[in-house]
Amino acid sequence: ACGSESTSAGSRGEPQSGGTLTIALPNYPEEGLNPHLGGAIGPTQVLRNSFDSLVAADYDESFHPWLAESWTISEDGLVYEFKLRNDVTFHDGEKFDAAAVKANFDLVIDGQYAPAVKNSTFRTLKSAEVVDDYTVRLTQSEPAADFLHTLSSLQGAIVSPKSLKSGIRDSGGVGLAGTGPFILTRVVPGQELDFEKYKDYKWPPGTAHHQGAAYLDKLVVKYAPEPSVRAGLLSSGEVDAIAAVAPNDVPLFKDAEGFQYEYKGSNVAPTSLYFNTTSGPTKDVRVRKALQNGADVDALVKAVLKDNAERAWGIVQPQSKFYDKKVESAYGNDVDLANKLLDEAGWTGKNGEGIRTSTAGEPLVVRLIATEPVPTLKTILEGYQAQLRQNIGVNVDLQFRDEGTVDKVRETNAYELFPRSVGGVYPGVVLDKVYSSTGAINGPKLTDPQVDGWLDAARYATDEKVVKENFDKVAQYALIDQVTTLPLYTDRSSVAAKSTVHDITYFIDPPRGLLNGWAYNTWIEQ
Amino acid sequence: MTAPLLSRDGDATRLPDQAADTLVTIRGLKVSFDGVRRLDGTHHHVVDDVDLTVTRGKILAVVGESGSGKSVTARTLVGLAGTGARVTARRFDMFGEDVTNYTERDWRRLRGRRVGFVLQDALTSLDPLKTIEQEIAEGLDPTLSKTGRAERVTELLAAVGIPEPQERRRQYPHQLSGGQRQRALIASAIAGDPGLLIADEPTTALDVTIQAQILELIAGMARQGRGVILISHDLSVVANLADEVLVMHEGRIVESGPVRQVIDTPSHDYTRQLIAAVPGAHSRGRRLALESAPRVTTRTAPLSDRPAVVEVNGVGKWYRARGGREFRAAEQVSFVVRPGEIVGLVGESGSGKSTVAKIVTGLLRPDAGEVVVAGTEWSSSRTRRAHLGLVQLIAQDSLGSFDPRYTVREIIAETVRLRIRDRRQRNRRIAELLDLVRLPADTIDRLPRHLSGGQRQRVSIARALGCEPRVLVCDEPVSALDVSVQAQILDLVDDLRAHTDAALLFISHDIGVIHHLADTVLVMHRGRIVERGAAHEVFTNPTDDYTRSLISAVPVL
Amino acid sequence: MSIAPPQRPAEVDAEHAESILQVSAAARVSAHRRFVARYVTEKVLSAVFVLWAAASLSFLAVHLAPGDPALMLMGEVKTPELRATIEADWGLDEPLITQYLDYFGRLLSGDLGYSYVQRVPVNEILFGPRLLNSAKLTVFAALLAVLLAVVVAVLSASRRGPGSALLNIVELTFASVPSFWLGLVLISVFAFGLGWFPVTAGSELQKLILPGFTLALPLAAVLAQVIREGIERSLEQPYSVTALMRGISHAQLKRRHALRHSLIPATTLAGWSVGGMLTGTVIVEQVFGRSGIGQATVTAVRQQDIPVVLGIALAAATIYVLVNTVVDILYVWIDPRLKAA
Amino acid sequence: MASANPTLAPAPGVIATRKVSARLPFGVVVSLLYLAVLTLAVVAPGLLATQDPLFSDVTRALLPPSLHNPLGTDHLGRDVLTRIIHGARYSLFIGVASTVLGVAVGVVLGLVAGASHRLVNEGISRFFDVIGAFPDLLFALMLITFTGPGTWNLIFAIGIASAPRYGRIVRAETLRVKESEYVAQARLTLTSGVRNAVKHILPNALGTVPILATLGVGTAILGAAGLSFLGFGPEPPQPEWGSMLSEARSDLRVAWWAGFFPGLFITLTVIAVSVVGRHLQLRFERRREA
Ligand SMILES: Nc1ncnc2c1ncn2[C@@H]1O[C@H](COP(=O)(O)OP(=O)(O)OP(=O)(O)O)[C@@H](O)[C@H]1O
Ligand SMILES: Nc1ncnc2c1ncn2[C@@H]1O[C@H](COP(=O)(O)OP(=O)(O)OP(=O)(O)O)[C@@H](O)[C@H]1O
Ligand SMILES: [Mg+2]
Ligand SMILES: [Mg+2]
Repeated sequence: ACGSESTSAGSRGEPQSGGTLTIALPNYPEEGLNPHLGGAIGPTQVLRNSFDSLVAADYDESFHPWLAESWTISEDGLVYEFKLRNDVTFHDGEKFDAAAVKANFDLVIDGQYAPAVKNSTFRTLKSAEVVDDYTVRLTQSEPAADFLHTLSSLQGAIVSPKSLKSGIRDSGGVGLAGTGPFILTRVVPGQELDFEKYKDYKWPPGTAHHQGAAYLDKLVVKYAPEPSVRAGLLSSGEVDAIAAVAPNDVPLFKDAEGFQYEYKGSNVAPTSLYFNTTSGPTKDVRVRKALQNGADVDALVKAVLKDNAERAWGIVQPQSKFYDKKVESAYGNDVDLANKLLDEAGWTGKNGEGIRTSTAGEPLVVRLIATEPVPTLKTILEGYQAQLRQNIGVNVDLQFRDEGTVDKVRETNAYELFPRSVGGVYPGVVLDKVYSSTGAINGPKLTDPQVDGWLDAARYATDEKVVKENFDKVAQYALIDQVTTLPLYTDRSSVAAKSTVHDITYFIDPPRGLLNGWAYNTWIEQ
Repeated sequence: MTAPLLSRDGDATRLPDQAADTLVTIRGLKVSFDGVRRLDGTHHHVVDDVDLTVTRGKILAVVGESGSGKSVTARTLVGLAGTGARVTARRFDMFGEDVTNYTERDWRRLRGRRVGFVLQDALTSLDPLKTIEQEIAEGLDPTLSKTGRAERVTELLAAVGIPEPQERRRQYPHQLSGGQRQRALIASAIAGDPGLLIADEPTTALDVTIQAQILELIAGMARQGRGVILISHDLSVVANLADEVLVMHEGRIVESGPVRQVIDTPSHDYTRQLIAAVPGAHSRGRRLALESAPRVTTRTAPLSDRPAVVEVNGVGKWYRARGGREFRAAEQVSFVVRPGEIVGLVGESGSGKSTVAKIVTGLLRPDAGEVVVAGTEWSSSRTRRAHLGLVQLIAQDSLGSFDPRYTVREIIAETVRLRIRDRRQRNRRIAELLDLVRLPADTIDRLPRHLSGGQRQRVSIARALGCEPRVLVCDEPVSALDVSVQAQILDLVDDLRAHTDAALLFISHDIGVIHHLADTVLVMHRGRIVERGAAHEVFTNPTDDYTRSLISAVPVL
Repeated sequence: MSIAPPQRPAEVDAEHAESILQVSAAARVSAHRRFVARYVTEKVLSAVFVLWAAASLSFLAVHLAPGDPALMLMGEVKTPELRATIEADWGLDEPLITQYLDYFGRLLSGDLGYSYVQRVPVNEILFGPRLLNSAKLTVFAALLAVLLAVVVAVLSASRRGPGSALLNIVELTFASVPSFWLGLVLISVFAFGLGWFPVTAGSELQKLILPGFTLALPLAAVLAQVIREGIERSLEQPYSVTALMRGISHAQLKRRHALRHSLIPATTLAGWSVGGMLTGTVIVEQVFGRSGIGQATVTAVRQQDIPVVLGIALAAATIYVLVNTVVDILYVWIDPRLKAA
Repeated sequence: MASANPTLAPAPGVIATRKVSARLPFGVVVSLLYLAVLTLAVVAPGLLATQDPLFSDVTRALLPPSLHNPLGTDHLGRDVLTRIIHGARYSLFIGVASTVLGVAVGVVLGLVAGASHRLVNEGISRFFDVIGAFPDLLFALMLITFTGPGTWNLIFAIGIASAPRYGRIVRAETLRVKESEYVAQARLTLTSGVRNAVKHILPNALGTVPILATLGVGTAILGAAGLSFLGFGPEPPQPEWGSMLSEARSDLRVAWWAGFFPGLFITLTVIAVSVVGRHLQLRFERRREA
């Protein structure tokens, strides 16, 4: 389902070795250069070039061997046993073995090292044991459907235990050794990362297109936060490739002579607008439904975000096997209906600015609290805001606050609308966070035992069909019956490059569609 | 600053060449400025039809009141008449060369090397950021070696009579006294050994004793065979020095000739007026300004009979100087002023005159002694406030003593208000006061900065009279004014005595002014009163050495 | 904005200095030394005071702001473990005065604290290559600005005509254009349009040129105006006319006399310029994707990384105070009259 | 360049044609006209723009300038000209409000410092030094770290950061006026120091404030634009120029108009304000020197 258009990667000629690839990315990994700590998403992903994980995920959410040759999962889903490759050496010459893996996971679940990671991504991991030199056993406290996803992510990367004992453990950087196809050789904080080919590399993931060392001799990653600057850098030939192409810059490269443009959709949950069911006007389901129908989100996403995002319809990703196509166009963009609903809900007046008022004369204002404006989200929200005002006379009070304030606002229930793309790869985890009464990011503020029931049922089901049935019920509830959610769009990661660069889609990481600039498969026509 | 365009008037006929002793020959010089025109749009000639001849070894003096065109004339001689200047002349020869077609480059060759120029503003004519040596060296041959340069500078400084020239040359202008600065300036002007020296008011800002020295220095320059043009607004300054004098008035030369002839038998009204306006021993009891109304009354009763209104008893004031040393600005100062009496206070700059004035007015609290005004202890602010308006001050810088936002009316109202509460009456009184100081009625709603210096001083006097003070302290009220304007103000002050019976403390560094006006004189030197007595007595028969040197330095007509 | 603008002595003071000048040359030299020593000491002490107060202000900002200091210091990701670490690091359970003294102890030993967001000592964020990068940029831009300003001012001073009017408009525009906008325009034209200067490729100097100009142009515009005004004012002074009377040319006059005078008002702007530079880097580094203190600032503010923000603020204040103190001391050299004050 | 005595009134019947007493320089006239139009936009934007600044039609996004949209449309299909006209209110408001805040704080503290005895004077000047030691925008950023973004916080941050600039000048002026001859003279006629302060010191010390404030508005507008660029600007959909400009910058390569015109208006406004401010300053200085 992920749209890959234009010239297909690697179609022209035999891959050639050698050369330096310079790529411009938007944001430098300010959180540091330690793969464990850098967060599940975001700029740290570029470290994928240096760090391998035990397993590799593919777009279809199937898993492939990587540092682990094979693995078994116990019946109860608690014990994972990995058979490791025995020919792997860290960049610093250390041997990769079960002890190294154990050392990594022991550290990760130690609260001191990475409390945030321990409490979220690895919350279910209980212990790691060495079975023999090349066999390691990971035990969980409760079954977690997304554990392999976790292991395949950058946070599951295996770092040389020796370098983990050095002073740069927390901040990362040159010297923190992984097993990846490239070695980080130079760091200019905030500006540039240089990688060199790891000549002895011969353990690519099962998803890779070739074997042995990477094609490129060098990979230079530069950072340019301004989209127009990035576009300029590529057009003027200063860099070979850029990522995160601004929607309006796409025509500069897509189908343009000498350039290519690629994008991949993300498998992370769609960015959605959650309606608070416990505060203000949105307590009324009719108002919520009006808010869901009052804007033509479809047109907005297409016109404004262009190739940068795809309209989202469901509460799970379209790429997911749990996605149900029938949600598409099942709701939304019915302005008449929205107006009728608001009339019914008692918002019949109009004030001087064209905003609906209650019989008591109060204007219909809904507070929308968003974090730090990401350009895409900001644009869509602004467009949504404008449409609601024009179409149905609702004043959306758009506020951008920092993460901490947003948390506080959610705690104090001082909002009606809350946009978020909830992190997590496995849909169950995401839905839990959003809709369960104990969910960490329960934007709609639901406390419906019925919903909790469906979510539990999905969690403990082993049969995928049962899981899907329950997900569908939640979807029906959230989108149609109780109208707690308006899915907006799914992010796409985009890259553009000179046409001499081949296989640039691998800069985008499956299955999340995250940008990581993974250059193992990439080669340059000499 | 572009080089002035010099063009010769059409019908000019060249005079036969004069002797080689003639340095400058100018006939029919006219200067006007682009930005300044008459109301009918024609050029206003700031310098109009001036003839001028400078001879080697002779001093030519140019006198005239402020704005008469003296400086412009002088500056035309070096091609720096000013921005937008238009210069024309029938004849303009310098050092035997016709300069009519001089380019800026030609002029530059002339400046410094053939004509040395000492500018009017002595205190600010040396670059404060350069040492004396750097300044003087600018006029020297640039190829001179460093030591050669230093030697030459030392020589020059010694030649103009600066002590310790070896040391001084490395100092900055602010480290020199006014007189020394003026000398250094002259040294820099003669550095290129010019044949002609032009000194534009070289002594205006200086004390009489120093003035005398500088004038002597300039006379020496002429004796060495240079031609000298000496510009001054004060006839008495040039009287004993110059060979020839030109009197300028509104851009024209109204009289010229050998200096004694002009002073003794002036032929032009303006010259007569100028001479009459010079205050001094000869003018006591006379009007200075010829057009002033005749004296109102003459004093009759002997002053010493009347009780003093101001008693200053052993007053002292000390400041903390640099390095924590104590500096005594005034010490053991005692005197009295009686109603209707004018007490003159003279002394050189820094002798403590203003300090005394401030203490008497109560603006400064003395560190020792006391001031009693009309029986009230005046140094305490409480008693002073109870008798507001008893003492008034006329400052030297009248503009600075006016709130810049106030009109003449508001300024005068400040004091009048103390005596008259009713608004209508007050306005009438203000009009009266304006009339008294002979200010046109239409000045009443103007801002002082739009008035001339003399008019401002009148406003200041009117304000002081507004509350009918019993004591009037005048701190150098005329030192910034032209002689003719000064004459009017002095006449006015003289009238006050008759009109108001106020006690006057009149401060000036100009002995002539004090001699002309005061009944009693106090001579101050380094914070102390070194001599006192009836004015005529003190000035004709000084007992103190300092007083004597002061008086001998005063130029007389 | 300079710290305590130096007092200009009134002209008259010099006259009264006469009696003091009668002392021997040796005494004069030592008096001069003593004056300079006292002046410098005064300036340094006042700088130290300002820095102390600035540091205290930062401390107060954390402790007096509403809310829990530990929560504030954490950044966006808040966990109990982190809280415990912070409480231990900052000694938050101890009395405020102890904390304050500790804080100062750490500052004095050069420790600006720890960034719980980036998990590195603040020092490492500030004083690594970032500082070097920013220093390169600002020093380059400062030199460029001064050079441009002086050349433009000297060449254009006391000239009237269409050229000077145009120049005035150009200067005003540079001084009034938002700097990020200027940066983007410069990039579009010179990097992408004409291809003269690369943004990220090329030698270090090449990379400096565009951001350097972005930072320098607005500053140069203001400086040029101030210097020109100073020159023109100085050209009207009697000493300038006197100098002309010695036969020097106008060009020499401007160079030898007027320029130095114009530096006096221009150096007063040094503080302002430093401030402008420091904030300019925040924006310019963002536009050009240069790493540096400015970029670190924006990131830290976004991430609510208070220790880093405070560290940067303190560092900026220190630089600012240092530069201003140096400038104040330089005044003695530029303007000898100060010694008479 | 003559050392002509400046206090000299010209001879009777002579006028100085070069003195620009009554006539305003051309630049000032143009600036004032521009500011007048801007004021109109602030007071009655509806008179200048007939469209709705918030009306968005995404199908008409990023259209180049045309008859219907003289300055083109932005990324949400809103009319750029209309938004600029309506945005004048926000941009000027931010500029003026933060200046007013800075001036108010600066003037009060500066006056108190100038009028007080040594200790208070020293204390307040040091306070200015300390606040002034943090560069303006950095100090504003620091405040924003604590207060969060938003229009009011922006105004607060910029205002407080600029306060020392005004405070220092007011303090110096107060000291100067306090030492002036006319204040001394007034002591001879006024019954109390308070009266003197009210009648002479205050009005003269504050003479430069309106000028400083005028110049400060430009600086504040630029500061706000900078903060908008960094993402700490006012909240959408306010058509504030700084945020319009910074929003449009990613479209720079395909739709220059969406950002160029807001940028142009910021620049023009800052120029106009500083031209007027400098003219006032010049007149003030000339008056003081005369
Ligand atoms: N550059 C100039 N532009 C316009 N007018 C000028 C210029 N220089 C001098 N003037 C005018 O020319 C007249 C004569 O000036 P000048 O300086 O020669 O007077 P002065 O006799 O030297 O007076 P003072 O005794 O005050 O020095 C004055 O009215 C003055 O205003
Ligand atoms: N506030 C002060 N602090 C320190 N010294 C001062 C102060 N005021 C005056 N002096 C010194 O006291 C001395 C006397 O000053 P004063 O103003 O009374 O002199 P003056 O006779 O009026 O001189 P002038 O003729 O120049 O006006 C001078 O040496 C001056 O430097
Ligand atoms: Mg003159
Ligand atoms: Mg005096």
